Amino acid sequence: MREYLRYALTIALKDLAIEWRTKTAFASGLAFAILVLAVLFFSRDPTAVASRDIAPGALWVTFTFAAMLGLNRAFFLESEERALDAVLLTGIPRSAIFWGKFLGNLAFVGAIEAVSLPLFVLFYDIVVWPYLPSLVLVIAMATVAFVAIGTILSAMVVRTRYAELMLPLLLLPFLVPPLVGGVQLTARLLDGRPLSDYLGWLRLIGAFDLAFVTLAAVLFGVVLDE
Amino acid sequence: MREYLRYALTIALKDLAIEWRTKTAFASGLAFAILVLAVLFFSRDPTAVASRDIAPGALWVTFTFAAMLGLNRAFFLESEERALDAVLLTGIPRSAIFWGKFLGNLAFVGAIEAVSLPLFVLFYDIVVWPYLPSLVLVIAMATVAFVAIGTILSAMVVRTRYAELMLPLLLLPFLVPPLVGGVQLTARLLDGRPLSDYLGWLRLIGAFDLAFVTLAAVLFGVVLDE
Amino acid sequence: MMTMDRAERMARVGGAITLLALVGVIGVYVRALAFTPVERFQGLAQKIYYVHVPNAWAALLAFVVTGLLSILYLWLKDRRIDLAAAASAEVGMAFAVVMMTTGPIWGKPIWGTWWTWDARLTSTLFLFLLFVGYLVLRGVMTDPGVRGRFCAVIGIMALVLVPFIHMTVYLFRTLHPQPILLKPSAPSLPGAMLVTLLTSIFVFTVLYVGFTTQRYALAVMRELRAEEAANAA
Amino acid sequence: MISTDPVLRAEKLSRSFGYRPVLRDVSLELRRSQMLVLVGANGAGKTTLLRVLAGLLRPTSGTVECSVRVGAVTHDSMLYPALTARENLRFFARLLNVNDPERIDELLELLGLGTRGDDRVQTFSRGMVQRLTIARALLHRPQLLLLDEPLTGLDASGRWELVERLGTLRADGAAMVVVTHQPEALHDVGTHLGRLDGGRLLALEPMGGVDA
Amino acid sequence: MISTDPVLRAEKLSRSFGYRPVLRDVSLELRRSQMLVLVGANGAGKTTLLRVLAGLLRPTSGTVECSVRVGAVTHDSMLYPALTARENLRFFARLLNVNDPERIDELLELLGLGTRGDDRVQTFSRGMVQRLTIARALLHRPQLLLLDEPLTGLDASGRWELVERLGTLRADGAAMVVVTHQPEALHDVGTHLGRLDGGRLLALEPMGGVDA
Ligand code: HEM
Ligand SMILES: Nc1ncnc2c1ncn2[C@@H]1O[C@H](COP(=O)(O)OP(=O)(O)OP(=O)(O)O)[C@@H](O)[C@H]1O
Ligand SMILES: Nc1ncnc2c1ncn2[C@@H]1O[C@H](COP(=O)(O)OP(=O)(O)OP(=O)(O)O)[C@@H](O)[C@H]1O
Ligand SMILES: [Mg+2]
Ligand SMILES: [Mg+2]
Repeated sequence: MREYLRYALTIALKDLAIEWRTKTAFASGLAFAILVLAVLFFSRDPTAVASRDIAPGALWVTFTFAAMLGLNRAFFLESEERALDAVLLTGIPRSAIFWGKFLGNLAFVGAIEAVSLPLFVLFYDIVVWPYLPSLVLVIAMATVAFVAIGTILSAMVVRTRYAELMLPLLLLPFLVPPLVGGVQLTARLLDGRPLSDYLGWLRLIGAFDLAFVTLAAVLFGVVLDE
Repeated sequence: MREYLRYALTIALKDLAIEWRTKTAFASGLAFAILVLAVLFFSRDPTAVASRDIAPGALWVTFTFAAMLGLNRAFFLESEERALDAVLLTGIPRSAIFWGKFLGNLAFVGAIEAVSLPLFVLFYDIVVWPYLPSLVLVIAMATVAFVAIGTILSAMVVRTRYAELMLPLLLLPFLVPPLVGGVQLTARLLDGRPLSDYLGWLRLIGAFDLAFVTLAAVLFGVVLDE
Repeated sequence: MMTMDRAERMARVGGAITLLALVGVIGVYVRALAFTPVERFQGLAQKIYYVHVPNAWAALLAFVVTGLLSILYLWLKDRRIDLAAAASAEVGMAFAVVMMTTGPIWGKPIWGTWWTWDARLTSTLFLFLLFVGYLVLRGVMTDPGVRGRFCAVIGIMALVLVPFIHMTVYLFRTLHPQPILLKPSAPSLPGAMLVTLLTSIFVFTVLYVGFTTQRYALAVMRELRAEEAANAA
Repeated sequence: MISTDPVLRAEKLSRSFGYRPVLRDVSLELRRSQMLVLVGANGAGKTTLLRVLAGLLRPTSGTVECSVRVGAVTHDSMLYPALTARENLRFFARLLNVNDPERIDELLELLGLGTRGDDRVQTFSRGMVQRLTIARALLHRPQLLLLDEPLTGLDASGRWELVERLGTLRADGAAMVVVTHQPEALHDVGTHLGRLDGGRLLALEPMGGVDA
Repeated sequence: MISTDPVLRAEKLSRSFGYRPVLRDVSLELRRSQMLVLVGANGAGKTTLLRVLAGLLRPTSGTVECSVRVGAVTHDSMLYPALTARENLRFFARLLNVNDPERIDELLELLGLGTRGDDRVQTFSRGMVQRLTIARALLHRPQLLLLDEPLTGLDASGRWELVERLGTLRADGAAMVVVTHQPEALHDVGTHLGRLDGGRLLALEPMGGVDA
């Protein structure tokens, strides 16, 4: 078991090390986040809509698309020189590879979120401090599902040479539940209402996390074979 | 001169050939647009915002993301097996390579824009017919600038390994003006105000196009050296 | 796989079923247009109901079958199951397209809008898109083995996803029901209409079976021919 | 002949890509200290066979049994270009539970990369990448080596050293399948020469290397 | 010695990557029908030199003059994997203004890819890719060929045919620089043997090939 965890961690850390080296995915993710925030901010007709009303949507759309840019890369690393083959050759359990990539991506997406959240607060000047913990909780829950699915899907599309086009195509439908849930909860939070009023959404996202993290972990082995 | 055009076209067509290799690429472009639009639709707080208010933002986020995907891909094709080197070896003028990639990207982004526009009308049920021409004009203008800048910068990413971190962030300041301009104009148009009220924005984007398309074409040759 | 003549026989059977179903469809419409009372509020527009609903039903049926076959494929690893799943998905796509077009055509006169983000509509839309993705993926994968496994994974995940999307859109709506929107749900139909609807649903189910059998048989035949060709070379 | 039970056993392997059959009923057995040198025209299916034996590619039909630690070199370096040589080896060492810290430096030395261990693989020349790939394959002292054109890109001394090395490894009991277009280079170390033709493995001929 | 003015002239080329000097004052001249066979240890700078001569890499200092059509083979295939062999050649033919439509089929035949012209390059075996790369380099009948390890991945017959081919091309007046780790294979066709060491090009030795 400790072995197993060590394998997963080794893989995750390796991904982060590479990302830290090149910073490509992070930079483009961040750049894109800023673009989206700006676009959404300026796209509203100030006479019609208050910026804070579109803030939750902006936040989540930013997260989604910024993160998607990064996911493509995570498996490109493995396919570039077919390093994944060497990993498979080591004979470590395939689910360990999944958890490794999963953790790596989670850290990556988390980083992007951590950076765009302040930007978002800045742009839409809203007060988050009072309910920051709940907000973080919501974000975390939504992100987990998102990353789990993204991990298995990117492992597939990277083999198709149409990865850029295929990943959003396959991934976006799966994002609807966590995304919509995230937005709704965020909106409520910004209105200063307590999370407890929205257990429905929380439950939904929770169940979603559970279902798809398991499913992804189980199906991942199937995806690695050639 | 005819030679020159033929080179550019050959390159553009090659890119599109690879892009549309799969007959279903159009389908995926379409689905992609629907998904982005839908995600944005649901990422709003229905109690606070009417869908039409976020419509322009939705439209432009879709465009931006589509463009990003296209650009990332366009130069990955060249760098994958360093095919760009072989193109350089043919000794055709480097600006012809620029125009080729530029046209290819323009076609790709344009195609996605063309499919998302009607969907956007459908989903956010808004009436565009009256000012469709002006809208198309605005979109075209903003897209040109976007693609020109994207083309040259993505070329730099391919050739200069260590600049990877900087480039997406570099891209940013250049993209904000056309995007914000486009978004603002769209919003106004949807409010049924005539374009003529916004010559300021139009001029800005126009000037921007001129400046950066020229600049990109000129600088492109330099960028390609290693 | 299976032998060529078995595949051909299968194709013929599928063709026969399809033919039967088509006759049935004609029957249903004759009944729908001639012998079923015109709906009071919606008028003739309501006739589209007998196209829309059975198509929707057939589409959903097809997608569910694909999902189940996907599970089966990962379990038994038999290439034919993969082909069957693909066949079902393609046929379902056809029905879905009819559904997605008749729906709005119906919606415009009745709801006054082409589209509404109602729970069922939306979940259907996303399901539809997922299967676009499914078929696109099939299109771009070259190796049958990998293609089969990848598509199976998508099929299974789609199966799990749909209820979640439905719940989501439902929660989203209940927060703030649209004033103008009347959600499409079976109005308590007068007997005649109900009978017509049920028969049409039955007929379309048969049609689905016919199409899928045929499509599957054709796929098998294509594989067999290609194999012969390759072995000859 | 001390070694009795085979280290690697493949039974009636077939593999086709799309509809093109590439391998047809290939069966082979390999025991300790045996080196099968595999030749064949371009596109004969050597790489495919090796990838199937390594378990990286599913055979369309047939089975592969392998009881021991495997190390492999393929056409792709299977390394992370953005990491340094040492980082790459350390990463795989962790996954392979190779705990002896000297091992990595020892291999870098052995393959003449001692001075370049901390440069990114991205900046390596072709031959240097090939050397590192070989180092990765030897990391965990495998008992079965699957090598696809291991000599490509190596300079004269590199080739010579590698062949030497393979000889000693084999003598120490490692089994190997080596794909090459220059069997003559392996003449003294190989024990069996196999030719792949039309997807079939033709009868093995003996080679200079003594079968322990 | 008909050929008088050099086809390729390089003067005091230096190139460093970061702070690592890789080439130091390399000068060379090449005339029609001359073939310089270039050898050197892994990491000696052969590829770097070739890329500088091809104009793909800027020298840190020094100049390269080349008056004729150039064809090159490098470590990377420089092809589009998503396109078929024929599509690749057609694409480059357009850019090179090669209008003779037979040329492509002729080359595919010549390199033994006649039956595979309409398969995507991504499905090719290593040797098949190498063959296509060579076809691409010969497409426009270049008068100067820069070849980086052109024999790698080729099977015995492929190697033999290529060497033959290079011989005839040279006889017809083409000049070449060929990097290889097996100079012996080119003994009969090469005219000069150059060794790159410590970034310097050592004095050229004559080879078997007759300098027209
Ligand atoms: C706009 C696109 C539309 C789509 C994608 C769509 C999709 C569907 C789907 C998936 C079903 C479920 C069939 C089943 O549960 O077996 C359905 C049934 C139905 N739809 Fe639509 N529909 C659309 C528009 C409409 C419109 C405009 C109406 C007009 C009122 C309508 C009325 C119905 C009715 C009455 C049923 C059958 C009753 C029921 O199953 O509850 N639909 N449609
Ligand atoms: N992914 C793939 N898709 C389709 N065909 C493939 C694929 N990989 C290999 N092939 C085909 O299988 C055949 C054998 O390929 P393989 O790489 O095994 O040849 P090889 O013996 O290694 O040749 P080389 O000596 O050139 O390396 C070739 O005809 C090749 O085109
Ligand atoms: N992009 C780069 N960045 C940094 N260093 C590089 C780069 N490319 C090459 N080098 C270094 O330059 C030196 C020469 O590389 P080059 O590829 O020219 O060697 P080579 O003679 O072709 O070797 P081989 O026989 O292995 O192909 C090597 O030490 C290599 O590490
Ligand atoms: Mg091979
Ligand atoms: Mg080299």
